[in-house]
Amino acid sequence: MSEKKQTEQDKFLAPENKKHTVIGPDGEEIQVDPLNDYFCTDLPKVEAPYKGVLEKFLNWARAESLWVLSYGTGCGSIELPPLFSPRFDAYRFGVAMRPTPRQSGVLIISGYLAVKTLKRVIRSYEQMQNPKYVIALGSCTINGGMYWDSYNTINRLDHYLPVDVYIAGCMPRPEAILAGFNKLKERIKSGNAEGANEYIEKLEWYKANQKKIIKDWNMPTYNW
Amino acid sequence: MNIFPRIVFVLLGLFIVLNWGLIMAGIIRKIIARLGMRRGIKVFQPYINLIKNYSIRSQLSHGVMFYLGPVFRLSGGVGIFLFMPLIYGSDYWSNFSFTGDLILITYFMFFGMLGMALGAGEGGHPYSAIGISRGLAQFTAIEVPMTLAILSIAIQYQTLSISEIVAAQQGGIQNWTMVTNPLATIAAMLSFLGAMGHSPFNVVMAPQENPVGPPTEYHGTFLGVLQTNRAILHVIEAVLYMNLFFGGASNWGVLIIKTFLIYFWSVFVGMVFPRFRVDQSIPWFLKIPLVIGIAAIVVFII
Amino acid sequence: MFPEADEQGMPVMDLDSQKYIKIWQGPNHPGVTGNMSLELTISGDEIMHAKTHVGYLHRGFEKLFERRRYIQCFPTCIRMCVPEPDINEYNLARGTELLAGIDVPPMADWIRMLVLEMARLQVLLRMVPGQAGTIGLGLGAQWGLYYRELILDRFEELTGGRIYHMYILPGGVRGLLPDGFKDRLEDNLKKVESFMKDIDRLIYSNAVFKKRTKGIGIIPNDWIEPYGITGPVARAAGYQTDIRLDYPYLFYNQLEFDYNLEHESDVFARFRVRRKDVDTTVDLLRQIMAKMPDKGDFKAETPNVLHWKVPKGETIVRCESSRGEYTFYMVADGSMYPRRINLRGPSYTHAVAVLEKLLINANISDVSPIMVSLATCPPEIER
Amino acid sequence: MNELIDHIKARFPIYDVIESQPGQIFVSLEASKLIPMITSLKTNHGFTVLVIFTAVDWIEDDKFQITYVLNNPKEKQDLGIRVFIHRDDATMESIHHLWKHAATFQRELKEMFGIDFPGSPGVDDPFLLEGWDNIPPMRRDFDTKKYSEETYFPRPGRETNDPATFMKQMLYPDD
Repeated sequence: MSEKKQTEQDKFLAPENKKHTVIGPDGEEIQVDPLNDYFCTDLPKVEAPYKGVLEKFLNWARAESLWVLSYGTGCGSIELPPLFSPRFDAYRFGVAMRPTPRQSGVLIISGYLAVKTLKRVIRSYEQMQNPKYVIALGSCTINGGMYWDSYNTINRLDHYLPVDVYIAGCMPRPEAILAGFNKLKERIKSGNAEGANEYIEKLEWYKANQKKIIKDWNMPTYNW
Repeated sequence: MNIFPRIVFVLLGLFIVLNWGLIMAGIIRKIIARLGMRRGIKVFQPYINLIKNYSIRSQLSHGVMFYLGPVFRLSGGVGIFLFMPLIYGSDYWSNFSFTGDLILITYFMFFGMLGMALGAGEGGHPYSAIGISRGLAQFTAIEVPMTLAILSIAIQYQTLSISEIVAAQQGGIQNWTMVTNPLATIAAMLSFLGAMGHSPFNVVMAPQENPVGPPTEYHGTFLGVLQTNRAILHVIEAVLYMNLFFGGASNWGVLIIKTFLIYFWSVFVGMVFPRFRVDQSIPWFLKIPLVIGIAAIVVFII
Repeated sequence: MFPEADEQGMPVMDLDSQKYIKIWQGPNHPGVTGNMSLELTISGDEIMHAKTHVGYLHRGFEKLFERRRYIQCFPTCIRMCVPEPDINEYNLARGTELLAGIDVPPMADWIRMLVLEMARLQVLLRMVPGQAGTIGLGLGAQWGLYYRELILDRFEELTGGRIYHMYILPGGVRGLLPDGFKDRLEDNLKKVESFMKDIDRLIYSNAVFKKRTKGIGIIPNDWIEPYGITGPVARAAGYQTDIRLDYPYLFYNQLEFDYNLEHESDVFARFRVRRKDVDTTVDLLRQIMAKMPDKGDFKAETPNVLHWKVPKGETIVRCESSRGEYTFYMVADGSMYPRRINLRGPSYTHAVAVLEKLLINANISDVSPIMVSLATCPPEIER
Repeated sequence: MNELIDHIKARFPIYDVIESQPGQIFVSLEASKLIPMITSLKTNHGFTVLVIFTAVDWIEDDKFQITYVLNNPKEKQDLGIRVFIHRDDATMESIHHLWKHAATFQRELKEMFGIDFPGSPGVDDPFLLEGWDNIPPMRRDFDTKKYSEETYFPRPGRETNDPATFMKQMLYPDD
C-alpha cells in the first residue's frame, strides 16, 4: 500500500482501530495494530459442493430452511413484518428471521442502498457462512428505481454482491416476496445458487467495485 | 444386566429422546403459531434446520475453547441423560442410574452452562460476553430454589436415588410428590420456568435486547450441536421433574405425555409475559420461590 | 461509577482499561427501530455514553426535489417516511396549494381527513402491540399486524396501493369513496375495538410489562421546548400539544376530541398515550364518516401539472403524524421546479439529541423499549 | 401578530415582511442582528420552539438564505426569519446555546451546505454521509445526476424522457 493511501485510510479509522500501545497486566507495553492483529486478514477459499445425491439432499434441506438475516436496509423492510404475520405467514415455507449474520443464510436487501449501508451490508454478507443467498427487493436494487439519479444510493446491486433473486416493484407486495422465496428455493434445489463461491471467484472485481464507491475503506479486505 | 446390552439400550434411549425433543419443538412452535393466528412451521422443520446447519460448508473458529463450548454443552445434556432412569420398573430403560444420581444430575445441569460460557467467551463478541454474564448470574439464582426443592424431597423420601423416589410415588395420583409435598413442587416448577429459557426469563438470549446472547458467534455444525443438545436437554429436564414430582412413567407413552405437559407449562407462561431484565429476575427468584423452597424444607424438618 | 469529563463535557473512557466496553447496537439489530445505529459505551449493564449514528437511509430527497417538477415530487416524497406515507402527500399537496393559491373543494378535504386518520390507525395498530414485542411479548404484535392488514385492505380498495398510496394530489384527491366503503370500514373499526380490549388485557394490565416500562426513560418537563419534543412523547409529560387542535387544518375544528395526556413521562406513560390515541382515531373516523357529504367535487381545477409554474413564495405546512408534529418548509422561485422542500419530522430531535441524553445511565436492556417509546423513524431524519 | 411585528421593527432592522398564512410571518434580517433578535424573541415574546432551521441556496445571487422558523406555542404564531450570507466563506453564528437540538441542525447544514457554525458541538462530525470527498451535495452547483452516472454503474436500458417533450411527441408528433 502506498504512503498516500495509508494516510487516507488512517483518516477514517475509528479511534479504537488506530495503532496504539496497550499496557499489559504486568506493566509490559504492547504495540497493537488492530486491523492486522485483531482481524483475520486471510482471504476465503472456494468450498466445492459435494457430488450427486448427497448434495441434492443437502440442497433440499438448505432450501426448506431459509434463515433470513433480520436487517431492514431500506423501505422494503416495512413489508417484512407482515410477511411473518397471520395473513402471509412465511414460517410455513421454512423461512425464519435470525438476528445474527453468523447463523443466517439469506440476506434480503430490502430496497435502495445508501453507500453507508452498503458498507454494513458487505460486512454482514461476508460474515455469513457459505452457502449464502441474496434476495434483492424492489426496483431500486435493479437499476436505481426511484433514486436513479441520487448521489448517495447505488444503482445496481449485482456489481457489489452476487444476487440470486430479484423481486421487482416499489415496493413489492408480500405475495411477491413469498413468490421470490419460492423462486430461490427452486434455484437452490437445482444447484445453481452458488453465489457464495461466485463471490470468492470474482472477489477482485467485486472488491474493486466496492472500493470505488466506499471511499473510507477502513476495514480488512474481507470481513470474516 | 450385562454392560453391553445396557450400552445399546442407552444409545437407543438417547435416539428416542432426541427425536422426541425435535418433534416436541415442532409441535410447540405449531401451537405458538396457532395462538398467533398463523399456520406455523411444518412439524418436521426442526429436523430440516438441523440438517441444514450440519450442511454449512465453511466454519470459522475462534480457538480451541470455541470448539469445545458446544461439546461441553452437549456432554452436559447427555450426562444428565446417562444417569436418569427413564421408565419406572424397567431394567432396560433405567440407564446408569445409581443411588446418588440426583446429586450428579444437579451437577451436570450446571456443567453444560459453564462449558458453553467458556466457549462463547472465546468468540469475542461483546453480546456473547453480556449474555454469559447474564446467563450465569440468572442460572445461579434459578438453582437456589431448585436445590431447596430437591433437598426437601430428599428429606421427605430419605434417599438421593431418583429410582427410589419414583418407586415411592407409585400407586396412584395421591402418592405423587405434587400432592404429598406441594411446596417443593411449586418452588421447583417456578425455577423450571427459568431453566427452560422462555419469557419472562429469557433475557440471556433475547433477540431484541441482546442478539442473541452466548450463541451469537456459533454457526453451522457448532449451532447444530447446540440444537441437538437443546432437543435432548428439554426432554431430559422434563423427565427429571416428572420423576421427582409427577410420579415417573411406567411406559414410553406416559413419558411422552408427561414431558410434553411439563415443558408446555413453561411455554404457556412464556406466551403471555414479556421478559424481565436480569436485575429484576434474580430478585424474583430470590424472593417467592426461595421462600417457598425454605418452607418446603422446614415443613419436613419439623 | 461515572467517568470523568474532559473540558468539552465528553466523558473520558479508556477502552483499554477493561472497565468499559464499546458496543454497537445496529444497524442490523432487531431491537433498533429501523436502520440506524447506537454507539454505546457501557460499564457493566449501565450505559455511560451514547451516540446516535444516522445516515444509513440517506437518499438525498431534498436534492432530488430540485430536479423534479411539483407533480413528480409526489411519488418521491411519500418515501420519506415509510411507515406513514400519507402525511407527506398531504403536506406537499397543501404546501403547493398554498403557494399557488388553489382552493380545495370541501369533499376533497373530508376524504383527505379520512385517509390521514386511516393512516394513523394503520401505524398505531403496528406500533401499540409492537411495543411489547421489543421486550419479548410478540403475541400482541402478531395479532396487531392482522388487524393492520384489514385497514390496508381498505386502503387498497380506495387507492390501489398497500403502503404507498399517492392518493392526495394538489387540488384534491384522486377519486371518491367506492360504494359501501363506509360500511366495510365501520366493520373493521368494530373488529379493531374488540381487539384493543384484548390488548388492554394482554399488555396494559400485564404485571411484567408494567415492571419493565415504568420509571425508565423519564423525560423531564423542562426538556420539551428546548429539545423541540412533540407529539405523544410531549403529551406523555403532560404538555398540551396536538397540531390537530392547536393549528386546525382540514375540518378538524368540526370534530370533537381532546388532548390525550399522561403525566408520568416514562416509557409506560408514552405507551398509554398511544393506546388512547387509538381510541381517539377510531372515534374520529366514525365522526368523519358521519359528517362527510356523500357526493361532491373532489378535485379543483389545476393548471397542466407538467407546465405548472408555481409563483414565488415560501410557506410552512404542518400536520400531526402519529409520532408528532410533521412540518414541511417549501420555497418556490417561480419556476416549474421547487426551490427547496425541507422536512422536519419528530424523529429529527427524538432520535438524536433526546435519545443520546436519555440513554445515559439507562440499563442496556432498556434501550429498545426507550427507542420504541420515542417512535424513532430513521428515514425522516435522513431523507 | 401585527403588534409584534411593529414592536420588532422598532428595535431590529427587518424588511420583506410577508404573511404567508394567517399567523405565519416571514421576515428578513441582517445576519449580524440575528442572535440578539432570536434571543429577545425567545425570552420576551414566548417564541420558545425552534421548528425549522435550514438553508436555501440562491446561487444566482451568490447567497445562502438561512431560515429559522420559531413557534410561539401559547399564541400559536410562527415567525420565519431569513438571513442571507455569502456562499463562499459561509459562516454563521451558532445557536446551540439557545436550543439543545440546534446542534443537530447545524451539523447537517455544515455537511450538506458547507455552512460553518464555529463553536457548535460536534459540528465537524459526519452526520449523514460517510467518506464524502466532493463539494457539499446540497449546493446547487453539485450535479447529482452526473455524479450518480459517473459513480454507480447505471444499468443500460433506462430511458429517461422529459415529461413535457415526451407528451408532445406522443400526442402531437407532427408539430
